[in-house]
Amino acid sequence: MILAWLIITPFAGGVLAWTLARGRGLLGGLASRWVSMIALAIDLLLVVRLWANYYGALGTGAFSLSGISLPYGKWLKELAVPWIPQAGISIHLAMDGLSLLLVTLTVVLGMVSVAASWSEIKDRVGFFHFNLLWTLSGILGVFLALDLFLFYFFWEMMLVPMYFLIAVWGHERRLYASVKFFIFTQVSGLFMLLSILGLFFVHGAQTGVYTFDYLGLLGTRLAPDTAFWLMLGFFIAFAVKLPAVPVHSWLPDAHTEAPTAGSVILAGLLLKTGAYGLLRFAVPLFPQASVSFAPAAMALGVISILYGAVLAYGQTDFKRLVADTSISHMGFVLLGIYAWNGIALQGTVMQMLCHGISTGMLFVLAGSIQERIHTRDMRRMGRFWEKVPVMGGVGMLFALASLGLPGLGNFVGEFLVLLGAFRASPVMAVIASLGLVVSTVYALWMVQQVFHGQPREEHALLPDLYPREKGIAAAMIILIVWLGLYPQPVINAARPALENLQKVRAAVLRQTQAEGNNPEREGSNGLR
Amino acid sequence: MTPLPAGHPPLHSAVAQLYSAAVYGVPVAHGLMLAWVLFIVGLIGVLVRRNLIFILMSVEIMLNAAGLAFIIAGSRWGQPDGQVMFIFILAMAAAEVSVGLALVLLFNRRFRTLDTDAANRMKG
Amino acid sequence: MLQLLWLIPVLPFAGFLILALFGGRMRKSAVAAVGVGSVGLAALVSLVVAAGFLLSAQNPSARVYTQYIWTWINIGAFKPGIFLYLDALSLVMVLVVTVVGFFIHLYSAQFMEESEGYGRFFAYMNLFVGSMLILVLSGNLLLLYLGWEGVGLCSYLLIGFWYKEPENGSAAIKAFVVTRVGDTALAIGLFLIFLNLGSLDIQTLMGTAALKWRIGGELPTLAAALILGGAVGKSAQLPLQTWLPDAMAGPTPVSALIHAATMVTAGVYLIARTHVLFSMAPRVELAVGIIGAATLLISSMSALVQHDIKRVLAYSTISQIGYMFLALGVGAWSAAIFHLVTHAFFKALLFLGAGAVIAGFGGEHDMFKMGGVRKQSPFVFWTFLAGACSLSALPLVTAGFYSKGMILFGAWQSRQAGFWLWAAGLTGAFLTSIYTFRMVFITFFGEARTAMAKKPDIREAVPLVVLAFLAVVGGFIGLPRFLGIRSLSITGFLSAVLPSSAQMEGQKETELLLETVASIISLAGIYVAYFFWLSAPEYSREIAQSRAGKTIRRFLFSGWGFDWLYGKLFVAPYKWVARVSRNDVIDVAYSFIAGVNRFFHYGLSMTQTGRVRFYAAAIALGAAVTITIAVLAR
Amino acid sequence: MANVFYISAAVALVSTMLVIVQRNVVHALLYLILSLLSVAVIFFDIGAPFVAALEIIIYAGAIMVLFVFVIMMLNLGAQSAEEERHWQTWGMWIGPAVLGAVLLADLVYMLAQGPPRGFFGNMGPVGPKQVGIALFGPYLIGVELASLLLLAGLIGAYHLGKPAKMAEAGKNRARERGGE
Repeated sequence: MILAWLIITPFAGGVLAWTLARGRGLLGGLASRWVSMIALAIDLLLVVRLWANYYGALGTGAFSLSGISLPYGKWLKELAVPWIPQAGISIHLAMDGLSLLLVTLTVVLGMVSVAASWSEIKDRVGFFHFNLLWTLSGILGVFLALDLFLFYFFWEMMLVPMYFLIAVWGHERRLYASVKFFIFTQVSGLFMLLSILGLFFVHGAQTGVYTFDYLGLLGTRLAPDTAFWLMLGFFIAFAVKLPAVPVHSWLPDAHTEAPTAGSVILAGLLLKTGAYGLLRFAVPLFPQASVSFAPAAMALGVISILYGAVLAYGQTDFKRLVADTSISHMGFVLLGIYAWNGIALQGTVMQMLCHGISTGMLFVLAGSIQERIHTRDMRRMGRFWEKVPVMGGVGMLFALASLGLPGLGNFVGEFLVLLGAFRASPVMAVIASLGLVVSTVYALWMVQQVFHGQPREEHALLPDLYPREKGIAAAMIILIVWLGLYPQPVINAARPALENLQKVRAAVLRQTQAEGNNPEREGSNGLR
Repeated sequence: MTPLPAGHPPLHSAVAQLYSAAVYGVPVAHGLMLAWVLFIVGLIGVLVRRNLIFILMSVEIMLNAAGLAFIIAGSRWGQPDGQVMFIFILAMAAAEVSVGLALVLLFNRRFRTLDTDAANRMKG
Repeated sequence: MLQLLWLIPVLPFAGFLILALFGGRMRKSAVAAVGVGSVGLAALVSLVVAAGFLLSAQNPSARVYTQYIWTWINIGAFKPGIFLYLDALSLVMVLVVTVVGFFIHLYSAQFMEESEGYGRFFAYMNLFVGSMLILVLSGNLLLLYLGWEGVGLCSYLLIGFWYKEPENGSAAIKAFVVTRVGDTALAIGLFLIFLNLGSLDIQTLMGTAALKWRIGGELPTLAAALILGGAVGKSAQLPLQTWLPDAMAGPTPVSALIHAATMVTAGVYLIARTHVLFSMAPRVELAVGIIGAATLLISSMSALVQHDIKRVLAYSTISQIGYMFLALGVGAWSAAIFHLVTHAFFKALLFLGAGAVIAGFGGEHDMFKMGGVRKQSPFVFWTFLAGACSLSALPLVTAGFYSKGMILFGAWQSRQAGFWLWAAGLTGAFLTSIYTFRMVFITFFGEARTAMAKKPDIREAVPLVVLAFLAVVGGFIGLPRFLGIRSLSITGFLSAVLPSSAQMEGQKETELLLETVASIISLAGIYVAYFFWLSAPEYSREIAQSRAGKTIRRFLFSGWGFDWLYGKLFVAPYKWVARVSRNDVIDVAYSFIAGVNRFFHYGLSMTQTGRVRFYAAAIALGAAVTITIAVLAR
Repeated sequence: MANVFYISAAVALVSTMLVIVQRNVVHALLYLILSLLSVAVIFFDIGAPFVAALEIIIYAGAIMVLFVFVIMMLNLGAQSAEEERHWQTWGMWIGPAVLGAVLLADLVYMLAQGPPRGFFGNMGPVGPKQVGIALFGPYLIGVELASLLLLAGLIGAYHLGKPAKMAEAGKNRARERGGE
């Protein structure tokens, strides 16, 4: 039940925040801010309790680290309630280490985004927090749902409030950006829906059991062609969210135009849902197809890494630059998932968390700069270090995190991904390693433009970070340094889920090998 | 050869058919032609006139022409169905005219004219 | 006493943290106390540790002390720990880093007093010392990589310390990016090594490599080449040397500490650390030697024509590291480390002396605008001269003489291309003494063109004296064997870690002969410099004015056009690509789809005139067309 | 019999054409009534006496009277005829005339291809009784629908015809609600 509360709390908090703020002016706004903060704080308490459960379970051995007998047999917490039993739909939530990590990230970044918009949002405060919390609630649902129908429900549920966040409180080109965001995610979501339905019917026709339940659908036997197309539906949806290169172009616009909280949630969490979807659904549901698709996906990842970095270097808009770096960083995630070995997968998880923190913080900084000087154009900045040394220091630190400096979390992620990818495909890993060089170029270029060099415009009012912002920054710094120097808790928590993925791959490889001996099946396998 | 409807006087021969045509009937083609031409005239009226009342009148002409076609067809077979259809058309015309004329009043009140071209606010 | 080892890197880090968090609000004296004190304490601790190390065992050279702190990452097979590894090699490095570092910190306490960002400066410097100590003390390659990137970062931060000048910023970025290219090669090398040897623990992997790989095989060659890539980047060797001259944009103590004494020699340390891999890859080892030889020639020629005193020293640094690479390439590992140590002393001294001169002339870097310092500040002159003599390997009395002699002897004895490498080294030695004394004569002799405003006080003087002393006597730890004194031998001390190659045990007569030749060459170089720049400057002017002279001069001045080449080859294309794809080329495809939609949208909405008769006409027309088609198609 | 048809047809055609060219609304209305009357004659002639009566009573009677009422309410007279003269230009006739010609050509072509065979008006009258039986037999649903339609027309006309003030007030209320 705690899982349901995790989702319901922000959901209800959002409604309450909206109701409180209606027609009550400033006071109502303050009330809705506090309500949101408290709702998320309650969630944080729940998360803390879950961590306590997790460590407790470690102690008793009920949830062991080293291995689980059945695939996904044991969850840290599970909740299954029938919803529409006629169609095989149930409210099935479950949490393992991977979800726990991402849920933690969601709640933390949620609090950060509420704090970051404390003084930024002055207009329709109640509705803003309503949307913010509903998005978070949808994201939490995505990270917890095990029923494909429910998953799709949450998947769509996080989009609409996000659309409003961009469209109502965004910057100059908000309508363009929000519509683009919505079309991309919606259309790709429809592909996934098609795939879900396809899988539902294929499985039903095969076994007579029509169910949307993930555990039921796992291991459905599919013809290679069917599997490929169904997998592609999932992959497109997740690749758009991730985003991977040919379908990334919604991201820079959406991130740039969104308000700070929106950017933080987009970069920190929404992108992670794509990666999580790949890890949880696309790959395990279609292992065979994924194995054969892996080289292409890795190539996409590599292209994303380099292309995102090149794009980032060309930008003059601070937020757009940061947004483009997200493409680059999430390219590592894609590469790691499809490199598909223990090291790369661990790197993927690390990269997801650290990217959430570092990019989230950069967006918070971008927001606070924009709040002060009302522009994001780096050509109008320069030599800010002189006036705002604390902000400069924080910006420098997170720029360094973004370029993958050892000692900060992103390095662990990137290094592990590349190390794993090197095992899978040395050529791709070497090309992807160029990402380390180009990321240096854009990160330092950004610092140079904003904090160093010539002041290109006089900004009379440029106060340094306020205590609230300093608090956010301190928390984020501690997190990123901790993850950089002692990532072991994350690695341990994610291990069971990732080990299962490896088992899936090993099974596929065994099967392929067995089929390879059978000359009749060879032709069909040879194609992909 | 379609079977003759009930109540139709028997046709003895081709000669008899010709005779009855000459004495009792009009070729269907002529009736339909009349209906068609009336319809076209109404259509031209709709397209040409800008005055809303004229347009409504032209619509009436077109409806009437359609009704005429039904009557002629019913008469061809000696069946009541054509007349039934005409009654439906009549009912529809009545409803249309009542709403249409109310709109005319409203239109005049809003735009102080009956020129339909004055009301082009729904431009896309 | 060895248990204190962890304190050595932690102390500077603690200094960094204090200064980073509270540096803005502290008084300058407090800042200096923390900044200098933390490194001073680290130096003290390292002396204590060294004493413990030397006294604790019968044969200190073979002793190894490890301190496991925590497991960094643990993913089944991949389990790099954060642990410190102290052996003779790292002890030498730790001593160099902390002691030289301490004196440079002390010097900076005065040097940087006028500059703003005093706290920031010491924070970065402490961070640097900490990272450098991690680099040299690390027991596994991943932790070494952390220190490696950390020093690169500090180099970037300190080159761009005076951030208000955009040129400093671009020099800093250039330094970071160029070294990052090498770092990336190193990272790939780490992947390769881990996946093939199953460990990043340096001692383990060297043991496994010796067992699993055969000499000259493909994998050891590749691994060594990739490590070499990293070393080349960090140590500013061909082809990644271009960043170092620009790095002189940083404050002078930074140049002394980072870009002369410690960080740039990290590549040498890395190769010496992983020497087993290099001995298994003879072709790469030869490449190391060739790179070293080529670099030392190219950069010492460039040093000949520079105006900026710091750029002379920068090119000189590149070429001296070239010597170390040369030594590594011929398997004279301990000679390389020996030269590293003496170079740290005399080059730091030279930079600090140059800094004093520059500060005296109010920030003027151009040697030709100085002159006559000998009279105005004899103290600076004598210390600088000690360094210059050491650099140009003045026979017998300087440290540089012994270390360079050892390298040349090693090269001569080498089986692979020995003679040519030796000849290159000798030519380099000749050029070295020319450009060194050119610098000395121009700066310190002649009449003063400007008056020196500022003289060093005690905080600057002490480091100068101490380093001058070390630059002179530092060589006595590696006396050539023909002198017959074997009490203090760095070769012997390092022998357990770095096996002295068999050929080093060659004939004493050859060694004596070679040393004599080298001495003559060095003296000849000094004479040439004396002739052209002091006794008969008109000749040098004439040569410089001639057409060919001008062209060659420009070519050498620009560092052999490498910057130009890389600009055309990498920077400009990259910028072009970035500019072209700025608005996201791929997005154009989507914009096209959207555009087609919009076109139809506009087309259709044009029909939305709002005129009833138009709609009626459209209906009628459609009906007419439909009917016509139906009729005709019957 | 046939003669009556042709004569009435001619009257209907001519009067209808006059309807659409008139400038004065009232004149046009009178011609329209004439056209409807002649069509009623045709109905009567070809054996549909019931609808002939309906045509006269409802069309020519009720509906046209509605028109007259509206024209009176709008007080259209000489100046509206003047307006009409402004609006009507020769050029305006071209397009619709061409369109009509095309449709006419379709008809002629179709007839030339093969005219529908058969005659009408020779079957004797189909009286109101038969019509009533058909109407309330197989077409009952249609009657119900027609009644609904008339009701809707009634309500719609009532709503639209409400005095301006009430409509305005309603709109303002709506605006307040929406703009909140």
